[in-house]
This record gives sequence, C-alpha cells and structure tokens, in this order.
Amino acid sequence: MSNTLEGFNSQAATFAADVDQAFWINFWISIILFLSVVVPMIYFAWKYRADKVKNEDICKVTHNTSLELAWTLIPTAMLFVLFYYGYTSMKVLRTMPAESQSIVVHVEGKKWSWNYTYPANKSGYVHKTAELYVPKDQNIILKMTAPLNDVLHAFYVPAFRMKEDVVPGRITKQWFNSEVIGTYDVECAEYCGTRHSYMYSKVHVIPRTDYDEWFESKKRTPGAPDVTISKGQELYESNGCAGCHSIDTDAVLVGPSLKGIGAKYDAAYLKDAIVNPDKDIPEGFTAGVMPPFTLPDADIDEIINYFNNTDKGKELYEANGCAGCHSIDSDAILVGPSLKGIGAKRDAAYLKDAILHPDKDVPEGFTAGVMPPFTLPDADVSEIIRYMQSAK
Amino acid sequence: MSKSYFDETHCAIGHPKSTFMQWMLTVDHKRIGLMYAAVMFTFFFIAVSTALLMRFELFAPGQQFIDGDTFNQAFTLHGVIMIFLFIVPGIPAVFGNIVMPLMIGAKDVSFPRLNWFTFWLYIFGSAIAIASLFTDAGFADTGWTFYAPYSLNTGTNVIFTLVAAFVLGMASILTGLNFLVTIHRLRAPGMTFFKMPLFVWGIYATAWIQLLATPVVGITLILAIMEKYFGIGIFDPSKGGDPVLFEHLFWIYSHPAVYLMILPAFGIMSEIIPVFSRREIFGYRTIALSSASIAGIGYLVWGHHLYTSGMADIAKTVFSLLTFFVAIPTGIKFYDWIATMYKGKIVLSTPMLWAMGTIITFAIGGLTGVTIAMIGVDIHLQDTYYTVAHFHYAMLGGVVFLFFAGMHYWFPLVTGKMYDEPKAKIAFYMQFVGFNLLWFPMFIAGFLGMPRRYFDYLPEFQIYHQFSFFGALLFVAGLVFMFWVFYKGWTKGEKVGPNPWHATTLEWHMPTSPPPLENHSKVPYVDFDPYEYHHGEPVVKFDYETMRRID
Amino acid sequence: MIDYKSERVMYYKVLVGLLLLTAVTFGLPYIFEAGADLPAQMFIAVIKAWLILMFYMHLKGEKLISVMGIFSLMIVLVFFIIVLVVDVANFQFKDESHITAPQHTTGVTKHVTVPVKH
Amino acid sequence: MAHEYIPEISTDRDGTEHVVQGWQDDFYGGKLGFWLFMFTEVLMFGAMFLVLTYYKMLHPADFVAASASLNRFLGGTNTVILLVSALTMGLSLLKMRAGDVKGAKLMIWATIILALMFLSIKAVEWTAEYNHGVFLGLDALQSGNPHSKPFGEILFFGMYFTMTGIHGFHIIIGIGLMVWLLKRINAGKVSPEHHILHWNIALYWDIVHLIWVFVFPYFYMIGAASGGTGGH
Ligand code: HEA
Ligand code: HEA
Ligand code: HEC
Ligand code: CUA
Ligand SMILES: [Cu+2]
Repeated sequence: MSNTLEGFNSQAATFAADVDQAFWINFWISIILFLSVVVPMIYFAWKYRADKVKNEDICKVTHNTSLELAWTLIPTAMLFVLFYYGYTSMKVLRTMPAESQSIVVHVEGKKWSWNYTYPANKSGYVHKTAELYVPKDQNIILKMTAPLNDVLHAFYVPAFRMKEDVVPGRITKQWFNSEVIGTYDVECAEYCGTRHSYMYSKVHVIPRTDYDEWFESKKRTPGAPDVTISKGQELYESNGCAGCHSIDTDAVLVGPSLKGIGAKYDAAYLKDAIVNPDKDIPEGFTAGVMPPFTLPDADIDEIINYFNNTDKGKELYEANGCAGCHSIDSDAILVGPSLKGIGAKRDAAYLKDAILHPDKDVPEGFTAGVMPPFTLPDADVSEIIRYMQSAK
Repeated sequence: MSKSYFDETHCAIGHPKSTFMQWMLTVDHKRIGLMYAAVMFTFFFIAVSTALLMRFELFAPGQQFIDGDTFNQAFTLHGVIMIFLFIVPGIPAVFGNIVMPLMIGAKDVSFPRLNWFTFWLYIFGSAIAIASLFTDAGFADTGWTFYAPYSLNTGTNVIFTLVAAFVLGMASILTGLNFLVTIHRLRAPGMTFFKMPLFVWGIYATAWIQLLATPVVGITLILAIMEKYFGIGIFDPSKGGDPVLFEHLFWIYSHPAVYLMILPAFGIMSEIIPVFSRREIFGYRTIALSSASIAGIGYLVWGHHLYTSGMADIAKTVFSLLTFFVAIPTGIKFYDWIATMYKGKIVLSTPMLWAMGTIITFAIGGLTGVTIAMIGVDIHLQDTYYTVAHFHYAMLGGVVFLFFAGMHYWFPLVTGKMYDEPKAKIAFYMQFVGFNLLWFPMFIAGFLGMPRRYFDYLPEFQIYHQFSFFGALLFVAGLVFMFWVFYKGWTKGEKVGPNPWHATTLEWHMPTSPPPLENHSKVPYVDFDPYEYHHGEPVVKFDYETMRRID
Repeated sequence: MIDYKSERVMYYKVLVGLLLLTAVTFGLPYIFEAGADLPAQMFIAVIKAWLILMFYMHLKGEKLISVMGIFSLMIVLVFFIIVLVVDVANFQFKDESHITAPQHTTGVTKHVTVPVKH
Repeated sequence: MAHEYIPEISTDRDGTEHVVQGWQDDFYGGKLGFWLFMFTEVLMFGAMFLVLTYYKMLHPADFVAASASLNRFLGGTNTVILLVSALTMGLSLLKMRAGDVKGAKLMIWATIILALMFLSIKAVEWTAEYNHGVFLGLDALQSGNPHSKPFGEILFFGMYFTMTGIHGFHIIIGIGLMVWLLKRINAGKVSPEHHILHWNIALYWDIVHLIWVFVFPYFYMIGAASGGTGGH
C-alpha cells in the first residue's frame, strides 16, 4: 500500500500546466469578485454604522441603471473568460491522440485494485501489471473499464490532473504524456465501498530505454531481476548488507531478517531504514548498530526492488487484485479473511476451489457473493497457491 | 391578556383536551413550523455527531476509532440526514410555514390539513430512515448519492433509506404545492406579486423546484427499489443497465435541490439587509426576478456533477456553459444587497451579523462553485475535498448560516421574547471563525489531491485535517452556546412588543406578541411596497384592531 | 347551473374522436417498418392527450393552469433533449463498450469488443 | 375542524372594499392544487419515459422484438375500456354539477366496474407472461444464465413491468378514491354546490387515462409490424 502521495504537487503531465493555468486565472478572478463584494460591505458597515448616521441622511436610491448594468455585464464577461479556459483545458485533457502514435493500455478497476494489460510485445507476450509503467514523452491512452458485476471507480492521478470514472459496461478513456521521470500515485476517486480509501496504484514514468527493454522482455516489472543476479542483489551483496541480514531465511544475524520485507513496508520506509537507520528501530534491536549508508537514490531503489522481488505467484496474486481484499503477511482482515499461513490450514484442492468457486465454501464470518469467481488457467492457479503456501 | 397561538389552536381531527394532543393534531401553520424546527433540530444533532465522529477519525492517517465500513455508513447517515431531513425541508418547512402566511396577510396556508398530514409524512419518512440504523444489515453505506450499481450490490439496508428518501420527497412536494396555492390565492387584497416581501419570492421559486424536480428523484428511487427488490434490470450493468443514466436522473433533482435550499435562505437575507440598514432595498425587482431565474436555469445544469462520469464531451461543454449562467443572477443579488447598505443606517444586531457573515462565506462557496464549473479544472477537483469544501461553504456557510440569521431575526416574533444580544454575538463569532477554520484548509487539501469519502489518507494531508478538526470543535462549541442563548431567551428573556426591529413587512404588524391563533385581526389592504422606510422609520403604520393604515 | 345536454354531446363527440385515433394507432404499424413509427404514434398520443386535457379535464380557458402546465412540460422536454440529444446521441466509445450486450468479465480482463447491434 | 369561514372584506384608503379570499371554500384553489399535483405525475412518468427512450436508443432491435411478444389485442381492449371509463367519469361529474346526484353515483359505479375490468385484463396478461417465464425475478430477466434474454429485452421488460405496474397501482388508488367519493356523496359532504372532491377525482381519473395513452403505443405497438400476432 502506498503511504506517500508522490508527486502530488508537481505538474507531471503535458496538460497539467493548462489545468493549473485555468485554475489560477479562476483564482485571481474570484479574488477580484470576492473583494468587489466584501470590501464595500465592510466599508459601508463601518462608514454608515448606526451611531454615525443621522436619520435624515439615509439615502433612498433604489435604482441606478448604469451601476446595475456594470455589475451584470462585467462579471458576465469574466465568466465567459472562465468558461473559455475551462473548455480549452478540458479539450487538451479529452482530445485523444491517434492510437497509432500511442501506447494503449487497458485498465481494469475493480474492488479494490487496479490492473493494467499491455499490448502484446514482439514475442507475443502480454504484460499484466499491478502498477503502470510508461516511457517518458510518450502518449499513453488508457482504455478503462470494470467488470460488469463490479461498481464505479475513478482513475485519478493528482500529479497529472486527470480523472475519469471507470464504468462497468462502458469503456472510458483518458490519455496523458508525462515529461518528468518519477512515480506518481493513482487514487480511486469514485466511492466504491469498504476499501475505497486503499484503492491506490502507481504510475511509473521511466526512461524510454528502460521501458523498451522491459516491454520486450518477460520481466514482471522494469528492473525486476532476470534469471541472473540482479543489480539490486549485487548492490545488496556488495554493500555488505548480507553480513548482518539474512534474506531468505528467518534467521536473525545482527539485524533482523529481511525475508519478505518488501511486502511489509513501503519504499519510503525502506529507504529511510537504509539512509537513516536510527530513526525508526524495530523492536528488540538497538540504535547505532547499523551505519547510515549514503548511496545514490537509484541504487537504493534497486535494493528496494530486490526486496520486492518475488515469483510468478506473487505477480498473479497482485495482478488479479487478491491483495485488495486479503492481507497475506498480517492477520488484518481487509474484506476477505487474511491469507497468512493459509497453506498450513487448507490443502491445495480447497484453495483452488476457493479461487474458482468462492461461494461454494464460505469461511465463517464472511458472506458469499463478495469475492468474485475468478476464471484463471490452472497453471496460474497453482502458481498462486504455491505463493500462498510459501507466504507464512 | 390576549391569547396567542400558544394558548389555543385548531386541530385536524376533533378537538382533544390535552395540550400534547393539541400539538400533535394542530393545523395551525405557526405551530407546525415550530414542530418541524424541534424535530429537525433533534435529527440535526445526530448528523452533527456523525460529522464529529468523521472528524475524529480523520484526525490522523490510519484507522483511529472506526473501521472503513462504519465510516462509510457515517458519511451516508450524515449526508442523508443533512440533505433529506434537514436542509431540503429546512427553511420552507420552518420559516415558510411560520412567517410566509403572515407576510402575505393570510389566515393560514391554503390546505391546513394537508400541511398537518405533510408534517406527519415527514416524521414517518424520518422514522424509516432512522429505523434502518437498528436493522441487522445496518444503515446504508452508499453515500447520499446512492450511485448505482453500488447501491444495488451492497449488503446494507439501502431499501429503507431509499423508501425514506422517497417519502420525504413526497412531503417536500406537498409542502411546495401547498405554498404555491397559498401564494397564488391567499395574498391580501392589493398585494400584487411585486409587492410581496422577498422571502415570499424565495419560497415561491423554491416551491416550484420542490414541485417539479422532486418527482424525478422520487421515481428514480422507486426504480432503484424495484431493481433491488425484484431483481429486474434498469441501472445494473450486469443486466444491461447504464449507471450513468442513474447519475443523470439523480442530479436532475439533486442539482435543483441545492437552489431549493439556497433560495429561501437568500429570501431571509433580503429581509434582514433592508431592515437593519433602515432603508428600502436596492433593486427589488431584480432580486425577485433573479430568484425566479436561478430556479429556472437551475434545472438545466445538473450535468456539472457528471464531468468525469463518462458523459459525452459535448454534453459537458453545454452543461458548463449553462452553469456559469446561474452565477450571474446570484451575483446581481449580492450587489443589490451591498448597494442597500450604501448610505443606510446600519444596525449591527445579531441577525445582521449573521447576514454579513454569510455574504463572506457564501461568496467563497459560490466562487469555488464557479471554479469547479470549469470543466478542465473540475476533472482534477471532482470528488476531492475541494468539492466537499465548496458545498459545505454553500450549504453550511450559506443556507444554515442564513437559517441561523432567520432564527435570530424571527425569534421575537415567534416567542414574544428577546435573547441576550451580546452573548448571541459571541456565539456568532465562535461559529464564524470555527467554520472557516473547519473548511478552508479542505480547499487546499482537495487541490492537492485528497479524495473524498476516504476514511484513511496519505500523511501529506494530515495537517489540513487537523486544522479542520479544531475548527469543528470551535464551531460545535459555538453552536451549543447559541442554542443555549436561545433557550435562555425563550425561558427568561425580556418580553418585547410586536415589532422590535422596526421592520416593515406584515408579519411584524400583529395585534399581539406572540401572534394570535388566526394571525392578523383583519386582513389589511396592501397598497405599499414591502420595505418602505422614510428617514429610518417604517412608513406604514396600522391600527392593529382594524388593520387600516393610520400613517 | 350548466348546460347538461350540450356538455354531454361534447363528451360523446370527444369519445368518438379518441376511439378513432386509437384505431389509427392500431393501424399505423402496418404502414411503417417495425419500430420506425414511434414518432407518429407519439404524435397521435399527443393529439389524444390534448383532447382529453381540453375537454375532459376542462383546461379550455384556464390560462394560469395552462401556462403552468406548459412550463412543466417544457421542463420534461428539456430533460429529454439534454439527456438524449446531447448526451446519448454523442455516446463516446460506443463501439468499444460492451454496454449493449452481455459479456463475462472475470479475473483478468479480456477486452472483447462487441459491436453495437442495429 | 373548528375553523369556520367568516367572510371578510378589507377596505383600502379610498374606502373601496375588497373581498378577501379565505382558504376555506376556495374552489379554484382546490383545483389549482390538484393540477399542481398532476404535474408531479407528469414528471414521474416523464422520467420513466426518459429511461425507456434512453434504452430504446441503445437497443432498438431488442425493443422491437420484446414488444412483438406483448399481447396487443388485450392491450388495445384495455385502451378502449379506459376511454369509456373516462367518459363515464366525466358524465358523473356532469350529472353532479347538473344536480342529478343519483345519476352521478351510477356513473361512478360504472367507472369502478370498468376499472376492475381493466385490472382483470392486466392480470390475464401478466399471468400469461409469467407462464412464459418472463416475469419479475424469473431467470429470463436475470443475466448470466441459459434462459437470459438479451440486455435490451431485459431492460424492456424491466420497464414494462415497472410502468404498467405503477400505472395499475394508480388505477387501484383510483378505485379506492371513487369508493371514498361515494361515501362522501352519501354523507352529503359532496353535493352539487360542493363538488370539488368529485371534480378532483375526475381529474385524477383523466390523468391516469392520459398516461395510458402514451404507455400503450410505447410498449405494445412498436413491435407490431415485425410480424406475429403478438401475445404469449
Ligand atoms: C446550497 C447548496 C449549493 C449551492 C447554492 C451551490 C451553488 C453552486 N454550485 Fe454547488 N454543490 C452543492 C451545493 C451547492 N452548490 C453540493 C451539495 C454539491 C456536491 C454534491 C455531492 O457530490 O455530494 C455541489 C457540487 C457542485 C459541483 C460539482 C462538483 C463535482 O462533484 O465535481 C459544481 C460544478 O460545477 C458546483 C457548482 C456550483 C455553482 C456554479 C453554484 C452557483 O450557484 C454559485 C453562485 C454564487 C456565486 C457565484 C457567489 C456569489 C456572487 C458573487 C460574489 C458575485 C460575483 C460573482 C460572479 C458573477 C461569478 N457545485
Ligand atoms: C446541510 C448540510 C450539511 C451540513 C450543515 C454539514 C455539516 C458538517 N459536515 Fe458535512 N456533508 C454534507 C452535508 C452537510 N454537512 C453532505 C451532503 C456530505 C456528503 C456525504 C456523502 O459523501 O455522501 C457531507 C460530507 C462531510 C464530510 C466528508 C466525508 C467524506 O467525504 O469522507 C465531512 C468530513 O469531515 C463532513 C463534516 C461536517 C462537519 C464537521 C460539519 C459541521 O459543520 C457540523 C456542525 C453542525 C452544524 C453547523 C449544523 C447546525 C444546525 C443546526 C443545529 C440546525 C438547527 C435546526 C433547527 C433549529 C431546526 N461532512
Ligand atoms: C473483492 C475482494 C476479494 C478479492 C479481489 C479476492 N478475495 Fe479471496 N476472499 C474474499 C472474501 C470476502 C473471502 C471469504 C468469503 C469467501 O470465501 O467467498 C475470501 C476467501 C478466500 C480464500 C479462502 C480463505 C479461507 O480461510 O478459507 C482464499 C484462499 C482466497 N480468498 C484467495 C484469494 C486469491 C488468491 C485472490 C486473487 C486471485 C483473491 N482471494 C481475491 C475477498 C476477496
Ligand atoms: Cu474504487 Cu473507490
Ligand atoms: Cu450542482
């Protein structure tokens, strides 16, 4: 889950500046209009206060045609200006670029997760991701929808100033073109129920080459480790982290085990833990033991990526939105039951059934009909089950 | 001692002995108005409590006291009560009933028994709404907008809430109908439309909206009930329905509804400003006609709530353009009020303070409304706290503030007593400051991307929510203090005569204070304008026995 | 007191008119192609409604009520125009949406695009 | 109610007298109020027609197909029944105004009987539809099962049952009102001098009929030409 709203006050899309310009024009016109009402009011209330005015001096004017015309026509003119800017900023937001010059990504919003389906790459592989990766300076068209039995959501990227509802049964579209490399939060802005406030995702704007490399590969995410040792692992090892932390067992060496740490904490926390290790100390450990590391941001990101590194099962688990309803590494009940340690409790056949026909056997305390039945290939189901079994 | 409407009444059925039953069965418009006020006030505190609950929950990111589902029910309860139980019936049911017939010199509304029935329909509807709190499934968690298909899928007791909203809608229609006929038929002889006080104009315009917009939402709710109960397909996409159609139908009512709320409130403003400036109102006709045109244009702009719904871009453009036209008559009203203060003799009593406070807060509410009427900007701001702040500025800082202004203004009329002015002013300042502290930060949070209906949020927004929290505390403290001042005023206040404010409209020319059962002893002949002042004194004077002019 | 006889004659005359129009309603579809005659049908309905309003409901000569009625109808008309002519007629991405036919989406989305039926 | 009407006169400054309209005995006011109420009915049904037209624009073919399966002849008979009942109701009011209370009551009874006939025919239609598996809650109007009809037909029938249902509900209310009216006439509360209640109930009956004038062609006739005699 995202814990920071990254880039919320940056103008990260080409049209963000148009929207902001419209807003600020409106802001200043509003200030003028506001003052044109409030300043005379306060001035009159003071100037003509009861103990200063003699009854004979009270004025009787009830009409003044030129004044009345002025305060009708001048604001009207200003309103037309505002309409114009509202309209033009809408135009840039809503005029889709040609599909041939854009990357078209299908977005599905459902209770309570987002997933993205890319067009097939050269080798015919179709990327499905839980976060959106796009190259810098490239038109992206989002074709959005929700499953028919789902509800409304809205795909909202504050940093891009763009938003459009996701409507079951309809395709809605948005486009953007981001010029600034970075990671931006996606929020769900249309009320959709229990976990509406956690329906986040991210847009990663990455350099063209990284994107292309990823797109033509079968890697889960750009920067995810390939078969060989990844940059992150290399850094992890070259910086001596491995000396104090175990990463694939629960063993506590000097510091805590980092097994599964990527799933427990968000990137900001992890970065902090590397750069400022003394700020937030996990229970049972003392400050001052781990030295602060001064590494370039990119390297830290690599290490964090390495933490996040998982298998196909996790990928599917996230891409299908299971995480929107089930926690896997804590006992928290989100919408469905926590799946922590589920592998020990249930056998594989049961778990398969639970995914394909969730209403057949409903655990106590939950109602049928909440979890949608998933139709996934058997292979994928086994991958997910393996992942659930491995997550203890 | 002459008898007031507190001492005797007419009843709908028979004439019971007990005072309690007399209140329950009363057809007297003044008593019915007071009963509405009492009931609304009770619901009000429920809604305020849920508001505070939300504010507590939002004090910091993460879960504080309540879980997501409870929060969702909380804002639904808050929205439903505030809108359907409080602010929509609000001013018409309370002041429309109490003072509108007095203002036009009528003995009662056109259908007093229907009025009584409407009141009980309102109670019935409210009871259904509240009852769903105690059913197993719990109160609806859809938000007050009941958007399909969420409202069709959720397991909570949406049907109760929908039925309640429908029944309350019926009550609202009947109130409007009653007032329309009253205003058309029962004006005192001589009182043409352009001699009516502006509050009556506000009620008149509102009554049309009640009559011609409410049925649309009524039937929409019925369709949703049919769909949920019988499983037929109307709005549910899994059966081919289109959720956007639901949004259209919902806002066809609910946008005019916001003008239904504000127009009578503007009416109160138009009463207070000339009285406390001791001079005739500036531009009577433009104010009266702007009420009518706001009501008219208000029917055509509902689509500004659908800018991001997937509606066609052309429709967005049309709606945006039309929306701007609403701001023009509103602006005219504002400038007319300010011009009324020019070279007047401004008495800063509590009602006037509230009125001036509202000019500031509603101007902010309205101008931010204009911001989000700009399509491109609203695409960014829709469903963020910017919108939430906009409508609280408009509804709380506009309608409710003017409601309070009206409560101070007509308090001596209704009770025959006066509250403690200095204390009432303190209550005003507390609420004014508290209100701005409560809602202004939310504009910034919204602009930065804080979505609404979030029970948990990103840490960046914490600071704004915390300001807001303290504002809410100050606000509610001022609110409680204000009601305490009213209570003291009613029980211990000094008795006042019929016209303590030197006002000119007919409701202040009563034979006794508080007014007698059948209002004016005689129906006056109205050959004067509503706000005639000369050298700071009302021009028209009556002999209260015969209601003939004696000036 | 009213003129009972002539009023009654009026009632019967109007009834005959209404019955005739109903017959036309029945006959019309055989002239037009299926579904294409709705405007004509509605036009007949409007004439029938007008007859009922004017004579059975005594709206003739009621200026105030007629004006109010026309105002109400105009509002309904505006709703129709805005929703149907302005929005639905310009329904965006219609061909890509599956709003007009069922489609089963579960699990990972398959973006099947179903063309609109005509 | 103890509110008696005391006729009032108000005098202006020139001494001219003006009659004051009280709320009691305000015939025109009563009529105006009822007309206003009928406008709300127009808006209610207007909104439903809007929904109907909206979906018809999206699914023209399905609508024709669904309409073709309705029984036009029963629907047409019902139209005629309502037309005649509007006449009887009108005549009853006419007789009341002309002073013939007995004749008026007779005509009201005739209207009630016609209304009941209308409802029976409706019941026959709905039963037939039920037997064909097309009814509220039955599989054909749900999605995702082998019996499901296409979207357009689900929507058509959804609106068909809702609108004719609500219309039928109005008829039932109308019967109730007419029975009440008879009681009031017998009690002498409604008389040739005092017939606002009768007038308004006659208006109500007309609006119920007026709505049917639009409902009938919209549902029953759009599929007429696509072949078949209609009817289940
Ligand atoms: C009392 C209630 C009330 C009132 C009066 C208004 C008044 C206005 N509202 Fe507001 N509005 C709401 C209650 C109200 N609103 C509610 C409840 C919602 C959200 C519902 C929900 O989603 O839950 C909402 C939402 C809402 C939206 C949709 C936001 C979104 O969801 O994205 C929009 C967009 O256009 C909007 C616009 C306006 C405008 C242009 C006015 C105008 O009428 C304002 C006119 C007033 C002024 C302009 C200020 C005074 C004038 C001057 C100071 C003079 C000079 C100025 C000029 C001539 C410009 N409102
Ligand atoms: C009239 C309308 C009204 C009023 C007065 C208020 C008042 C308040 N609202 Fe309200 N609010 C809404 C209407 C209103 N609200 C609506 C429609 C929504 C949207 C719901 C949805 O999303 O579905 C909303 C949503 C909403 C949210 C957003 C929830 C979310 O999106 O996550 C929050 C958050 O803090 C909030 C807080 C408050 C607070 C702290 C007050 C305080 O200011 C409360 C203090 C109370 C008062 C100022 C009222 C005093 C008045 C009286 C006591 C009346 C007396 C009556 C008589 C004498 C007859 N409200
Ligand atoms: C919309 C929310 C939601 C989504 C998305 C979701 N689930 Fe569930 N899940 C639930 C709920 C609620 C239950 C309990 C009721 C039930 O079994 O239907 C549940 C139950 C389960 C169970 C049984 C747990 C037990 O203790 O018996 C498993 C296993 C499971 N889900 C796995 C998954 C997997 C894997 C995915 C993704 C492919 C997923 N879920 C997606 C809500 C969801
Ligand atoms: Cu999805 Cu809110
Ligand atoms: Cu609006």
